[in-house]
Amino acid sequence: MSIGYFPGCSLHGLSREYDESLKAIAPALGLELVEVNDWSCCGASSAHSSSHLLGVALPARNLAQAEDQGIAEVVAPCAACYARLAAARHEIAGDATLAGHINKVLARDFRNSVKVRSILEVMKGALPAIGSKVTHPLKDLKVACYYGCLLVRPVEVTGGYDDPEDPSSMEAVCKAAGATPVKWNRRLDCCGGGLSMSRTGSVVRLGAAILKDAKAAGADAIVVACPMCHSNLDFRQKAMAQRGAWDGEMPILFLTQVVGLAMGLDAKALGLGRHFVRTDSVTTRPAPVAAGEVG
Amino acid sequence: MGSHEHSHEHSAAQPLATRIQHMTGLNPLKCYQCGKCSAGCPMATETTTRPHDVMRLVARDQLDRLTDADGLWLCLTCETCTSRCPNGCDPARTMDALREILAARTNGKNHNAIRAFHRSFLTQVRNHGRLFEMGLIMSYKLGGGPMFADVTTTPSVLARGKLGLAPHNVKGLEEIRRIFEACAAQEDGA
Amino acid sequence: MARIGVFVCHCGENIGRTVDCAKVAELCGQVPGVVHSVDYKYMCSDPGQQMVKAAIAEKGLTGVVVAACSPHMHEKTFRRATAGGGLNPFLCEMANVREHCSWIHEDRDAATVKAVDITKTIVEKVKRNVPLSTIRIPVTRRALVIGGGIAGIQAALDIADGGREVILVEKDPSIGGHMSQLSETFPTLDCSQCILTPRMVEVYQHPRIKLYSYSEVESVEGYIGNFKVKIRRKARSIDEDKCNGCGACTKTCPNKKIPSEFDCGLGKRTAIYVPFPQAVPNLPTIDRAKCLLFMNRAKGRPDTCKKCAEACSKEAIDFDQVDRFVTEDVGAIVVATGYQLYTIGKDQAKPNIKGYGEYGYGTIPDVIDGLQFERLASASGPTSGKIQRPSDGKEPKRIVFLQCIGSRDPQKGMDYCSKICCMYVAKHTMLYHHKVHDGQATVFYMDIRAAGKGYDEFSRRAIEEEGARYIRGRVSKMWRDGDVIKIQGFDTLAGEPIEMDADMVVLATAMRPQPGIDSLAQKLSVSYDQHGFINEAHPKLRPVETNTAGVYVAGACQAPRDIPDAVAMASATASKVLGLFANEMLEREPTVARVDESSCAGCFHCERVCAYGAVEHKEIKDRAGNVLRVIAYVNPGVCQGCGTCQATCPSKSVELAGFTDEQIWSEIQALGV
Amino acid sequence: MDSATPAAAGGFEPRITAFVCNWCTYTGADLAGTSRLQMASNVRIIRLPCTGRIDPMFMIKAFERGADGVIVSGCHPADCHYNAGNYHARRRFAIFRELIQFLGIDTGRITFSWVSASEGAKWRDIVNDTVTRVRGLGPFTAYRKLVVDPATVPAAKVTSKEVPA
Ligand SMILES: Cc1cc2nc3c(=O)[nH]c(=O)nc-3n(C[C@H](O)[C@H](O)[C@H](O)COP(=O)(O)OP(=O)(O)OC[C@H]3O[C@@H](n4cnc5c(N)ncnc54)[C@H](O)[C@@H]3O)c2cc1C
Ligand SMILES: Cc1cc2nc3c(=O)[nH]c(=O)nc-3n(C[C@H](O)[C@H](O)[C@H](O)COP(=O)(O)OP(=O)(O)OC[C@H]3O[C@@H](n4cnc5c(N)ncnc54)[C@H](O)[C@@H]3O)c2cc1C
Ligand code: SF4
Ligand code: SF4
Ligand code: SF4
Ligand code: SF4
Ligand code: SF4
Ligand code: SF4
Ligand code: SF4
Ligand code: SF4
Repeated sequence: MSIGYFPGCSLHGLSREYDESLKAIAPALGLELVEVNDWSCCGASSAHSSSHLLGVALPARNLAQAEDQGIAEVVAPCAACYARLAAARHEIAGDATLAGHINKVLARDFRNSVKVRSILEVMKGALPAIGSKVTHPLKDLKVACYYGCLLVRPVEVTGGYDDPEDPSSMEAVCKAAGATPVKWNRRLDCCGGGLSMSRTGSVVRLGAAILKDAKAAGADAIVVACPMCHSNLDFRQKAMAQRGAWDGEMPILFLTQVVGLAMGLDAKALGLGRHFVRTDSVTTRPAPVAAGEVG
Repeated sequence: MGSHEHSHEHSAAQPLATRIQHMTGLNPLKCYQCGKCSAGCPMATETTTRPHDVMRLVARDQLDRLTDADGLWLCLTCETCTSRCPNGCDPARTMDALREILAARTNGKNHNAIRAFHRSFLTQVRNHGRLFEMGLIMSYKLGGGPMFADVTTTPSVLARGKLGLAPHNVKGLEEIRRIFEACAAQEDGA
Repeated sequence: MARIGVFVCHCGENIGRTVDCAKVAELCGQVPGVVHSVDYKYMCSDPGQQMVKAAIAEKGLTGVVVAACSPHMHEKTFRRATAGGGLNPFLCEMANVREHCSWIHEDRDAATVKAVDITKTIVEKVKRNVPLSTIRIPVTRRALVIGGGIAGIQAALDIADGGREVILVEKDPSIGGHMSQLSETFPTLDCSQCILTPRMVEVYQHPRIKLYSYSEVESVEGYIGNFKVKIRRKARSIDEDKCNGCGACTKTCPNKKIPSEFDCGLGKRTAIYVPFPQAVPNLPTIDRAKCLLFMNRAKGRPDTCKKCAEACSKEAIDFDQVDRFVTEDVGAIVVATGYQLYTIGKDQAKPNIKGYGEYGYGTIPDVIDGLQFERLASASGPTSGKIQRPSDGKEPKRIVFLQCIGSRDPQKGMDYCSKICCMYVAKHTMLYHHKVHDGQATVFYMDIRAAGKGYDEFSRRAIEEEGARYIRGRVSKMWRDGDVIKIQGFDTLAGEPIEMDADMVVLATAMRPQPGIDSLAQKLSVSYDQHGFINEAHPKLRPVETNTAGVYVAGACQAPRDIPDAVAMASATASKVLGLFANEMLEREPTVARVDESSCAGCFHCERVCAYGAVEHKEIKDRAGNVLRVIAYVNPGVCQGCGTCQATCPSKSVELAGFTDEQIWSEIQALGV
Repeated sequence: MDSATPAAAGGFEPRITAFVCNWCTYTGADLAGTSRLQMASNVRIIRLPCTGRIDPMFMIKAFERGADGVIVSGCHPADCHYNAGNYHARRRFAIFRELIQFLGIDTGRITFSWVSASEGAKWRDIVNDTVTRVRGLGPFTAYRKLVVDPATVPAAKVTSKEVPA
């Protein structure tokens, strides 16, 4: 299946391992990723905090690019980009006046025809393919699947591909990769999202609570599907430790990396070396990856 | 009757709730102050104006008091409040609308650090079409943000190949600038 | 030739101020066929009515038009006066020049012109009115009560005590409804069973009440005074005449682990069971879905168990019993099918009801609902009245109640307030504090709605004297951490977030109508609201009648109701039913449809659009008895006079008395230029 | 003419005929009266038991007799006093709409609405809105073309189509 690909700024910057790992597993999942031509920033929370119209117009430009390219649906691996693109599509579809404004602002004839999918939705659709490609099942790996805020809510925007209060798609993907999802309580709590830079204290408080809960539930690693969640939970562990809020080392894996490992892909190819918290505890497990391959 | 009007035109004489309704299509007066939004808000322990307070101040037409409301600027836009509100009030969207109304106001405390961040962010997008993270960090600091607390870690970020040093410009920059201008014109025309 | 009298009323100043009544009388007097046209200050006063009577006699009127208020106000008055004057009352109509004219316009000229128009249309109509006589239909003076909760029980007893026979149909094995599950009841805290069981027994023993338990209404035909009801008596697998209720069978049944409906899943029952000790009738029932023998039969295997039959000395067990049908003729029906609670789980019957994922969708074992708490608190319950939590049987020291779950929540449940939960939560905190002296009850609420005699005092007592801690705010999320339940809420009065640990949580879930209420309502042709509650005919003035004549409603199937409300409604329906039964014959307005037999083509479009099933098939035979044609016949007893058939009939062969095509065409004609 | 609506200072004043059901809209209009809600005086009400009784031919006839606009109003969909009469009416009117367009009547001259017994204010708004709208459309002059023999009008076809098979 060919699907439009909107990497978003983070996947080209802070979280390029997400991009790398997704591209690494895509062929095996039968996904042909067609990057949206000359895509631009979705505006993230800054745009819609400043101007509603801007918050819709920036993502709409990308949808328009995809539309011009003949792309029917687009996947945005970053949860924030996904939320912005999906919200823009949803709002334009429900509001003819807004649609008119957007067409004027973009100065092109935009039909709002491109469907927006989250990475979870796409991976859920590829479950059979994942199952058949797993060669190194992540046996005995206990994972805490972390959804954060924007992957499954609000349903009006997501279209309800998963339950907003009791989701299951990430667990299903991890199970297909042979891992064991733990039952824990903070998988829908916010990691601090956009305040990462401007208010580290909040991010430390929220992130530490998440890490502790996952640890208490016996998780060996937390699985995420969002670059922001990743940096708040991975990069910030050091700051948490400095502030005495957290004293462990919890590897944070992208869902795409989990699937890649189970397919026997090289840890380096999956960008696991780019993480701040070492992932050896996961990658050096005897079952999944042959020894010596860890970079 | 029928579909809600979506309009960016509002007169100052309009009650705030009506203004918000024009902007969001949702009636803030539906809020019955149950507090479920604030109960789940991850920032509720750090703010004094929680989502239900915001809804209350909107209903009471207290735009001035909202100017200083920390909750507006510390909101993580995590949508927890919105997805659990029994009445479909969408406090998160209401706060977006309020930030938009208040963007023009510079007086008051209103959390310059966060506004500075948003400004820097949008400047990056406007100038390059994409986020240039190094540039963001620099301009954010210059723009009034507190010293990047973890500046010591920046080299390690670079070492992991995570930050690009040179900005990457989008080809359709013209269009991006047009979007910004058109949006600004719309706001001004309001 | 028509001789119409027009009487224009001033209604004091009400009409006279904006309408020139004398002018109206004068102009209407010029209309062909009008032989008498006058105005008067108060037409409905005694002298006003006398004017009508006198004019009929003196001028030989063939029709009367009173230009005054709305026909909904005084049509009856003037039709009576017309009859008093010796003219058929249906030759009198009213022209509404008050509500539809003088009260809504200020311009005197325009209002006067309009009043003339209005009166002239009615004059033209009345010219074409024909004498009609009220319809008299016989009344079967027996009543059907559907649902054997407290509402149905009360209605049945009151009607039976009033001297009429009652058929009581209950779908479950026993009557009693939800009240039989309650422990003690607000606002007096008297024991529910103690006040209910005597009434249940009374029903059973009443010579004029016929009880069909474990039965359901299959179909309903007919109309007020003359319903024919088919009742399905579900196979109990017990011969009711032979069984003496000894209970030997239930003791031997090997399948003992079935969650008891009566105990809301907190207790267990056998496959052959009596739902609770005081059940009426006190007869066992085999739950075929759970009985080993029937489970084998369903798989095509030979009968095995039969332990119950072996234990029964009366040979009362009948594995081959089948559903039976009985038909009963009744003149009135009371619907009292009660409520169910919003389910805590994820799966809800209706798509707009979503359940609460943030509270764990009912996966935390120590989160229960109000009825489960009643069972825990009940001396006859699974824990003999000890408050123990389901997961480990421990006594919860910290119990938290969440109000308005599924109520007042348009996003996840119902937008209405369930009305009684504020009261039963207050009651639950008291029962809890009476039983767990070192425990603490906390309530998350939004408002306390305790409007009733002694109600607010009751809820205040729970707080002021019994120490329940009330926190104003909804809870956002709950999760299980070890064996405690974590609660994330907000105290909106103190303005601060709250995280709290609880050992047990009770959700005050919304009251909803019983499942299947819509199909029952359709059988009865009564309307129901978007939630499924039966609609009353008028929210203030006809609260226990429905929009179908002869069908009444009582208790929690009409809206959330507590016991006092349900009983009051039940007694009200009984008085309505007894009032109906006071006469042998029933009078009805003659606004009914009639088929022209010569032109009816027998297409039965009318039958298809009639919501009341009033259209029947009639055979036209020749002398030899051969059927020549089958045409439509409108049963005047059933027809409600909506006229839909007439607008639908392709050959204009059916006509609604009082609203014939000719009459309406002439009204339109009268408005022409 | 005696019954003509007084033209306000030479302006055109439309004549509107309203077909309303007895239980909901008629009562709602009564409530508007009891509440003294002032409204345009151009509307003349013809009371019927139910919108289900309304034959589309009535509306044609009203236009033929010089009405410039028509209002049809009954109970809300789930609220019909007769359970389903308004439902049949609705289906009938959907087809009727096509017919009137075919006859060359601007659909703007016809208002279909639901007014319950408690919606006096809604009735006032419908009256005022319709009068304003029809005033804008000007007098209806095409009615002479409409002079139809009721027997030849395809009312039968129109009505029979909506009957569920
Ligand atoms: C937790 C809780 C605590 C409460 N505490 C109190 C209290 O303290 N004081 C108080 O006043 N009220 C209390 N109530 C309210 C009380 O339960 C109701 O007011 C009362 O039971 C309503 O009676 P009912 O007869 O209308 O309905 P129900 O009790 O529901 O009875 C309806 C009966 O109809 C039967 N039925 C349903 N459908 C059909 C059908 N299609 N055909 C035949 N039979 C049918 C049912 O099986 C049932 O037997 C409480 C309610 C709850 C949930
Ligand atoms: C401000 C206000 C607004 C309201 N609005 C609403 C509303 O919008 N909707 C609603 O449903 N309800 C409303 N109500 C409530 C409504 O007025 C009452 O529910 C209703 O009038 C009660 O009727 P009743 O017959 O019981 O008593 P009453 O109306 O008080 O009638 C009692 C009658 O008994 C007579 N009487 C008294 N003593 C004797 C005696 N010893 N011998 C003979 N006759 C006697 C009195 O003269 C009186 O005529 C309102 C009430 C108030 C105060
Ligand atoms: S959850 Fe909704 S209704 Fe409740 S206080 Fe917040 S905004 Fe208001
Ligand atoms: S969106 Fe903002 S206000 Fe709402 S819960 Fe999240 S942080 Fe709080
Ligand atoms: S008949 Fe009607 S309008 Fe005339 S006085 Fe009586 S109430 Fe008033
Ligand atoms: S069926 Fe037989 S054993 Fe059971 S209660 Fe009746 S008489 Fe007793
Ligand atoms: S046959 Fe056996 S399982 Fe069935 S009811 Fe009788 S004793 Fe119980
Ligand atoms: S009665 Fe009380 S608890 Fe029940 S829905 Fe109403 S306000 Fe909520
Ligand atoms: S619709 Fe008319 S013609 Fe057809 S059966 Fe009914 S009355 Fe007869
Ligand atoms: S008037 Fe209405 S109720 Fe009577 S027969 Fe015709 S469709 Fe049925």
